[in-house]
Amino acid sequence: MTQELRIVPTDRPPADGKARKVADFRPSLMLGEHGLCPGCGEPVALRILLETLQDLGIVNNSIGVVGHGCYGSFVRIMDVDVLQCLHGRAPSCATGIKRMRPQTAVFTMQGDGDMVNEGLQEVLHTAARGENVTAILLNNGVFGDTGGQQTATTVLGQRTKTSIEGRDPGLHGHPIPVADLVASLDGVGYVARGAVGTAGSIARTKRMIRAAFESQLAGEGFSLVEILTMCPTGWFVGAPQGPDYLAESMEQVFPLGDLRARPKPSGAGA
Amino acid sequence: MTQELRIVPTDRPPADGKARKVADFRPSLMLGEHGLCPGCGEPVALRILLETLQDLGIVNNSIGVVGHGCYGSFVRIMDVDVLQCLHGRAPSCATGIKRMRPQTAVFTMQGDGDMVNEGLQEVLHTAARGENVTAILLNNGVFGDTGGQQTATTVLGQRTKTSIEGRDPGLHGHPIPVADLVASLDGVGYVARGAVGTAGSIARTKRMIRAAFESQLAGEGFSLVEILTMCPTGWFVGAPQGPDYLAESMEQVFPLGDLRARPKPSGAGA
Amino acid sequence: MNQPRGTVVIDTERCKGCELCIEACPPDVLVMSTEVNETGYRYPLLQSGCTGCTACRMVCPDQVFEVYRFDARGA
Amino acid sequence: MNQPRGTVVIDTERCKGCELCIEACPPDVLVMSTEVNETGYRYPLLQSGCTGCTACRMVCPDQVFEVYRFDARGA
Amino acid sequence: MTSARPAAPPAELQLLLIGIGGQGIQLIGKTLAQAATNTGKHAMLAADYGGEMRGGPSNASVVIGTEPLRSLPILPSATAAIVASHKFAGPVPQRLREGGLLLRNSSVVDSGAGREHHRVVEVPATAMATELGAPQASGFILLGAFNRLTGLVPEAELVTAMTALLPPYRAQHATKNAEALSAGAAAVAGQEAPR
Amino acid sequence: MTSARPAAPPAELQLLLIGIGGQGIQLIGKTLAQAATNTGKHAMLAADYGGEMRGGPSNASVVIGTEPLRSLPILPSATAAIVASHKFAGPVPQRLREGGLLLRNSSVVDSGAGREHHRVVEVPATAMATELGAPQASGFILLGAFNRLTGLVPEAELVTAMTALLPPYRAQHATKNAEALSAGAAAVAGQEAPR
Amino acid sequence: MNTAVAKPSMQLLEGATAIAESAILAGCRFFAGYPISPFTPLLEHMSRALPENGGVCINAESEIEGANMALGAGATGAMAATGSCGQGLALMQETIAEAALNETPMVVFNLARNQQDYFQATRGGGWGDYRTIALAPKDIPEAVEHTQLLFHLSRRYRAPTLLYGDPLLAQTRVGVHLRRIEFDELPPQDWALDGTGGGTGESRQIWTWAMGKATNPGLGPDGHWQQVAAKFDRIAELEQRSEQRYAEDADTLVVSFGSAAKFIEHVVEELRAEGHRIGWFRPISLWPFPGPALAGATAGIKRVLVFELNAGQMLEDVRQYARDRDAIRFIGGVSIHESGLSYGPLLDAPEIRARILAAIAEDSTRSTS
Amino acid sequence: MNTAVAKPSMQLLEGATAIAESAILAGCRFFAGYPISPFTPLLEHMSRALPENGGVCINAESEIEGANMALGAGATGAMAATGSCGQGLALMQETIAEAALNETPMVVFNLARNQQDYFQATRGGGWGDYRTIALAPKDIPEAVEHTQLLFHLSRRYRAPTLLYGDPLLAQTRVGVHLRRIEFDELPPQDWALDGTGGGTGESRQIWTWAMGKATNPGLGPDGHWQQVAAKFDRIAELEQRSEQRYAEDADTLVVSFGSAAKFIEHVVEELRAEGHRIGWFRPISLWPFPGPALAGATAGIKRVLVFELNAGQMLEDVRQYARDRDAIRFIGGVSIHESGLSYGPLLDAPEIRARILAAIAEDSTRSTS
Ligand SMILES: Cc1ncc(C[n+]2csc(CCOP(=O)(O)OP(=O)(O)O)c2C)c(N)n1
Ligand SMILES: Cc1ncc(C[n+]2csc(CCOP(=O)(O)OP(=O)(O)O)c2C)c(N)n1
Ligand code: SF4
Ligand code: SF4
Ligand code: SF4
Ligand code: SF4
Ligand code: SF4
Ligand code: SF4
Ligand SMILES: [Mg+2]
Ligand SMILES: [Mg+2]
Repeated sequence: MTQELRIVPTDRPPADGKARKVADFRPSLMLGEHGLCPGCGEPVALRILLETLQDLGIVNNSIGVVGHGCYGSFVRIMDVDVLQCLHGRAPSCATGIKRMRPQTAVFTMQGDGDMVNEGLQEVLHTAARGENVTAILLNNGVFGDTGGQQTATTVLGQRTKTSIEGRDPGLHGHPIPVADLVASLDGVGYVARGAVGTAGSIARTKRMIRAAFESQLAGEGFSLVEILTMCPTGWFVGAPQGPDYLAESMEQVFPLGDLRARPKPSGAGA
Repeated sequence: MTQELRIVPTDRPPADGKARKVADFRPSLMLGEHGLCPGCGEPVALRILLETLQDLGIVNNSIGVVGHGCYGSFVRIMDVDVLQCLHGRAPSCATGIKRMRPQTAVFTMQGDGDMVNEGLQEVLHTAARGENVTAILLNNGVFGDTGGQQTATTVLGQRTKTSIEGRDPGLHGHPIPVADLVASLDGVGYVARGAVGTAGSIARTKRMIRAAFESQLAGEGFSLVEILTMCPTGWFVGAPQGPDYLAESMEQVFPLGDLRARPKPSGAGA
Repeated sequence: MNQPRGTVVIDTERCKGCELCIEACPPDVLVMSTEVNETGYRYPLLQSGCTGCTACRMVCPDQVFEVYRFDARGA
Repeated sequence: MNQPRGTVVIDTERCKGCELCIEACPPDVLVMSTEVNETGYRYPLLQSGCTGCTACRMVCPDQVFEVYRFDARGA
Repeated sequence: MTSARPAAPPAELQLLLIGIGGQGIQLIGKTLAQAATNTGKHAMLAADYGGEMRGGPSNASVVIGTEPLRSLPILPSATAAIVASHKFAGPVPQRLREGGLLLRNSSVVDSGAGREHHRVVEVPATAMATELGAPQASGFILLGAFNRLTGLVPEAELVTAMTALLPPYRAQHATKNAEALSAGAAAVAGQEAPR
Repeated sequence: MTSARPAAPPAELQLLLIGIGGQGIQLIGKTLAQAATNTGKHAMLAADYGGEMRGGPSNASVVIGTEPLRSLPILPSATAAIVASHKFAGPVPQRLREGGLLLRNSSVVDSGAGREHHRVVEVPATAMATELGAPQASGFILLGAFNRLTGLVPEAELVTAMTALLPPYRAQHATKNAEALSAGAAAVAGQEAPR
Repeated sequence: MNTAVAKPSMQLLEGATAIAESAILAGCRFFAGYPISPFTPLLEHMSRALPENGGVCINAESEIEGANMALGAGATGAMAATGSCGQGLALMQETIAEAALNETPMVVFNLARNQQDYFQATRGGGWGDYRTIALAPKDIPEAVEHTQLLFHLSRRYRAPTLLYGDPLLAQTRVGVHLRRIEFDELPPQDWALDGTGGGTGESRQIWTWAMGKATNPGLGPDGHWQQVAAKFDRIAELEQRSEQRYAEDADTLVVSFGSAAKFIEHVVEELRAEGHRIGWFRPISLWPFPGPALAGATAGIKRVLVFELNAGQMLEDVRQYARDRDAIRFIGGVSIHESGLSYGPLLDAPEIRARILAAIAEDSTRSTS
Repeated sequence: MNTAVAKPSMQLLEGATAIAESAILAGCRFFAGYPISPFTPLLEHMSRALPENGGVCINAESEIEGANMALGAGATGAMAATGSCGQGLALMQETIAEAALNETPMVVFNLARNQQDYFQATRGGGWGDYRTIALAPKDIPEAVEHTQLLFHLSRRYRAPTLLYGDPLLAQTRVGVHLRRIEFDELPPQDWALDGTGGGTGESRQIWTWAMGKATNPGLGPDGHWQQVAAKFDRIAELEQRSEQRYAEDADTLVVSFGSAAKFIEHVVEELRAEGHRIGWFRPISLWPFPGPALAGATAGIKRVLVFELNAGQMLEDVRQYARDRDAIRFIGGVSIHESGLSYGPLLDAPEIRARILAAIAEDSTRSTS
């Protein structure tokens, strides 16, 4: 370590009057601490989602629908109207909400277990139905909440508690690129895949979330942002190794970027 | 009509000793009459499926899993070991069967309502799992059995009992090309889309079914043949108009052909 | 083509009158009856000129046709 | 770079010691403490040279950082 | 086993409609019930579908009265029956009360359906419909006849109800059906029950 | 409210383990129960997870006896307790029987946990573990001490059990954990209960 | 198309249509369902009539999706409903339980194929201590009334409620008068999600575990589920509904529900007219089961005959409450149409009459021997 | 890894592991499940141990898929199983009912979070007249035994069977002896699908509606469902299991099941030792409920206390059978851990003891007043 450098005090804001605060600890929509593991990527995704609601000025005109996974506990710290729904069912619940509240921005927050295992049908049907809602997928390739078992997005070779020798395609099948499936459907306004492994990917992912909500506000149909998130606990790696593992395993199988761009302004509309 | 031509007696086989029978009324695996509507395409699909089992010599080494739809009643006339399963669940049941009977050819028979509505998740998961079974989809774009309501494959503009003014993407969403979704997944050996509107397409579709079973027998993973079938009753058209309607509406949205060819012999294997 | 190349047996009682065979017959030698069968459906009648191509049997949903070919003759 | 362009406030009690911030800091001015906080985790310490880029705050899952910039100076 | 002595003799017409799928039994039942309703009567139409398949039995019961109805949706007994096909006409003889009107499609119904103590009227409905060039309309021939025999509703009400009930893609059948109603009525002219 | 007079005084060791997630409470409980089983005793380990989250309470109960066990998986009372953290140690004073052994991690546990009528032993487990260079091993320090105090199993059995229980990706902790067991035992040498 | 504007005169409507129109009159603005016989016509009618009345009907791609759409719609405070027959309701059990436990109002229509879903309706196969107010109308006019009552009760108690119908209710056409029924005022829906709570520090949350927000903790599962259970205890007291006739002076009392009860009523009238000392009792609410009323009605009764078209499900509730358990005889049974889609031959007045007379005769023989 | 080779000595096993190993000893060769607490360790262990024992364990992508995979495997005659906790079982209700009605053997493990799934276990939310043999072991050794018994019964009766466990059974580790239990011989499985029937004219068919083949018609739904109902009536007579103690000379009898019964046993022993005239009764089979045994045990009892960790579900069965209904007092209740995943504070010997003593005291006051 660079122990030779001087340690700067960081227990309070700088006294220097010229200091300008450029970033709060957290957005004001985040009400308190979460209980997730060290190095978990999900709280980062939550933060950029909530910041986006603030940036777009839709804070008090949004309803979230949150599934079951470690992120499920976020309903306690999101200062947004929220329905905590059944495992896998967020897109259907969001449908019911949006149809009754068409002027409100409606989004889901689901994990890979929630969306790609239990609720694969729900997200695909909702997308094809062109439901004008935004889905946020936190994909860490495992059921984090139940202790790290294989999901439908676990990459080949990955060890999980139910693929203890590594995911073997002959026994356990292949991962499903849900965002690509969604992107291929009519009824869809915007689909992208981001990650929260590095500051750069976080910034890019935040723009994707913004584009998804803008797509919804423009009535373009279903939008989805898949976010690859670290789960050091479920991956059996140290927290500091999370981002590298993410880049080397998941990003190889699930490349980042826009999978379905928003329609050109001229062609926009429901 | 060409009434001037002579009517030939057709109530018994020709007495002429040189006459060679080139086609029986039905394959011997078909045990009796079905009760389906005039002009229905499903019995034709059943026939070529059963003929394929005979052609491949796997008649007494096959298990079928049949879903719920008009074709459901085929379990009474198929001389094959059959599980009539719950609506939408055929791929999962087939999985359990195949894993316990890996040497047996296992196939499903499902409608669009069964596979693309109720059981979309099942077929996609089973495909990605690389389950070595063959799925036969009878796609007529409606729930025939319940009287002609809109399914997830109903083409835009089509009138059904639940889209009485025609399927409107704004209200009812877009059709889902399930075979394309399946074809895009790893774990899949063969995917094709055929139809039973004309003698030519029937012959081609029969070759597709054969290829699918050959793929299964070669252990290449999941195989799917989607077959577009006429449902004059559910389409509110006359039986004679069925094939034209099929070609003009469904085939435009669901083009026929191989969607995922079998791996080249060199690259074959589980 | 004065000697038939093929013929069919038509199990008229099974027919449901959908007319798919009429359209499918390449030499266009099938016509619908004016009579109806027991169940009330009109059914196909064969006119001369059948080639034994099996197209009718291929498309018929109700297994009404059995097809024969006269091998010694023609093409 | 003798005058800092930015600085951070570190809420060490919230830190869970994941070290993501360490890796993320472009000028590499964060180091982990040897001490642990109340919950038993080591936490980051800032060395001089912070640019106020907010990268640490961006990657931190536990909202440990508040970031300041000294506008009058530098770049 | 029969409900020999009901609490009060019904002032309700209880009609059994017996046929096979494709004969339009449900539609003529609806037409009659709708026409009765339109004329201020109380009506009930209880369908008994044999699943979703064609060619199976298609039965229905129509009850019509001037007071709120008391009849069950599955009639233990009936005051009248229309038998359009002999194929599934089994229960009719048992269920039809003594003296009840039995209207038979004599083109297809064998003489087994119906007993001496019923008032039997025959109409060759299938043949008449074919003659009319509307084979699908044999049911309306029977309905026209039945209505004339019983004087239930003005014939025009049947036409109105039938026309309204046809789905758009069958609207072209309305004229022939109306003709069938009239033809049926004409076929039994003079056989009306004394009222 | 307490089960004042049990049917028969238990010949069973009933141990409460109290800590917070991340301290390895479950692992030391398993180690003890497994070691007891390996030496032919009857053992039970009842875990009480506070959901799936870290930083919450992590408690466990271990029961060990020479006969088939009669204790409930949720102990109404216990004969001994190990308190690794004060954060959720609430139930201990009520549940621990009079004269019961209370082993406290004096590095973090405040003096509130435990009463006069308990036999209290203190070990600065967190500090000792940090000193050993194995902050994760404080639980094993306590376990080593507890085992020495009670003479339950040979120390080597604890090492064997612990080593077998580590998942592959934590195998590297085995040596330090073993050292911690010894250090804990050494820390209470001479305080063994009279047997 | 029949729309929801109240019409003074009688309309001939299929039961399913009448129920749909009644739902719209009650204020139903969201419906999602999946075809299944004999529920399909309700869905079909909703798909036409709801949009004409400012509502939304979705062709849900499956029952589970439909139920969850209805739950979502209900969570916004809209009057929402779904339905199927018992087979499809089996798939909705998790969702119905969830709605009960997170207190989302919605109405579930079970237009069933027979009476074999009694356990499903009264106990459910969901999870947790939940109940569903389940009404079983005996005919279409009552179904029309129950429909509106169920929307009302669903809102009043913030709980899913259920109509248990059958093919006779769904497919029979009868003349009905449609009108909106007025009920007591409902509690305010301050819990409904409308999106405006965000950023206020008091944003709303609907959550089965009711843990609340960090700044505003909820009861948590223990407290919340106890409270929900207490609510259902309250409903159990307040919402029992039943009907009976001739119990006062009867030797024989026949207990039945739904369409079967209509047949029993008919046969009992016949037998009364013939001089039999017989009466009937009908639970209208299957849950809460009108136990005290049944206990009262069975006091002094010699034989309590239970008639239902299943293997004996309500029978278990009768056993809980009939004054003298030993007096109970089961005269119902499994009886299915050969199509599998409707009742079999047992639902027929002559057959029922015969079973009642046989039960009476058997008893008399026994008591004289 | 613990494999299924019978080991003579005692192994310290987590309950879920012990159950999994016992299943393998019973011959289970197919398992499909989806993680959920506290069922997850059963799945995890199966995923390792089944392949080592020539079986297949699939990480089913959802509960519905898992249940249907098990049904498919069961249809081939293999011993197959699935499981979850009550929440996940809610999703399987349609499938469990289907297996019951099409007579496919399979075992369902409900490693539940609490006792709130009693109705689900005993009535189910499926459709049709079906039942599920449901055993509720009181501890892990009994669960190990029940597991094998359930596979046996499932085969014997061609019906799904259910183990109703809880977090204490799933997550506690105890020393257990694993061994294969031998049962009576089973009937031949001539119904099982093996693919060889094709082309014989006698190909096999598994179908809830049992309509058979055109050349070989089946009973159809009416006949078949009546037959299945009759089978369940038979099972109801033959497979009741219960246990009781001190009922002969007790004033007070406590009825409870599963883990709760283990606590009751403990507390009753204490109270007996203190001179109370108290006993206990435990239904081991929740369905068939051991009604006659309970009727016998409650003869002459002054108070029948029902203790269960729910709002009163088994209570309804006790009400059906206890000799004197008015003697019944409910002393259980909803009690959930703050995590929502396990029992709350009510499942604790001192608390139970207090409730029993309070119920006795209240009654005595009442009877003297
Ligand atoms: C119907 C149902 N099945 C299973 C569960 C258990 N469960 C809760 S969270 C979870 C895992 C979710 O995984 P994922 O969505 O990937 O979220 P993560 O924890 O990885 O963030 C599961 C299986 C449940 N709550 N409901
Ligand atoms: C869970 C469930 N929901 C609904 C049904 C009712 N159902 C039976 S067949 C059918 C339609 C099937 O449509 P499809 O699979 O397209 O077959 P088709 O009749 O068009 O050939 C439906 C919805 C059912 N049997 N089970
Ligand atoms: S288990 Fe994985 S997803 Fe869950 S909190 Fe821990 S790191 Fe995050
Ligand atoms: S409804 Fe359609 S699919 Fe069904 S039998 Fe008739 S034509 Fe065929
Ligand atoms: S066999 Fe060919 S030519 Fe002969 S009738 Fe049939 S379609 Fe026509
Ligand atoms: S295709 Fe078959 S059923 Fe149709 S008209 Fe021709 S012979 Fe008849
Ligand atoms: S703001 Fe940038 S430079 Fe400063 S500590 Fe954070 S990451 Fe490093
Ligand atoms: S990223 Fe946050 S939680 Fe992780 S070590 Fe840095 S400050 Fe601590
Ligand atoms: Mg995940
Ligand atoms: Mg279809």
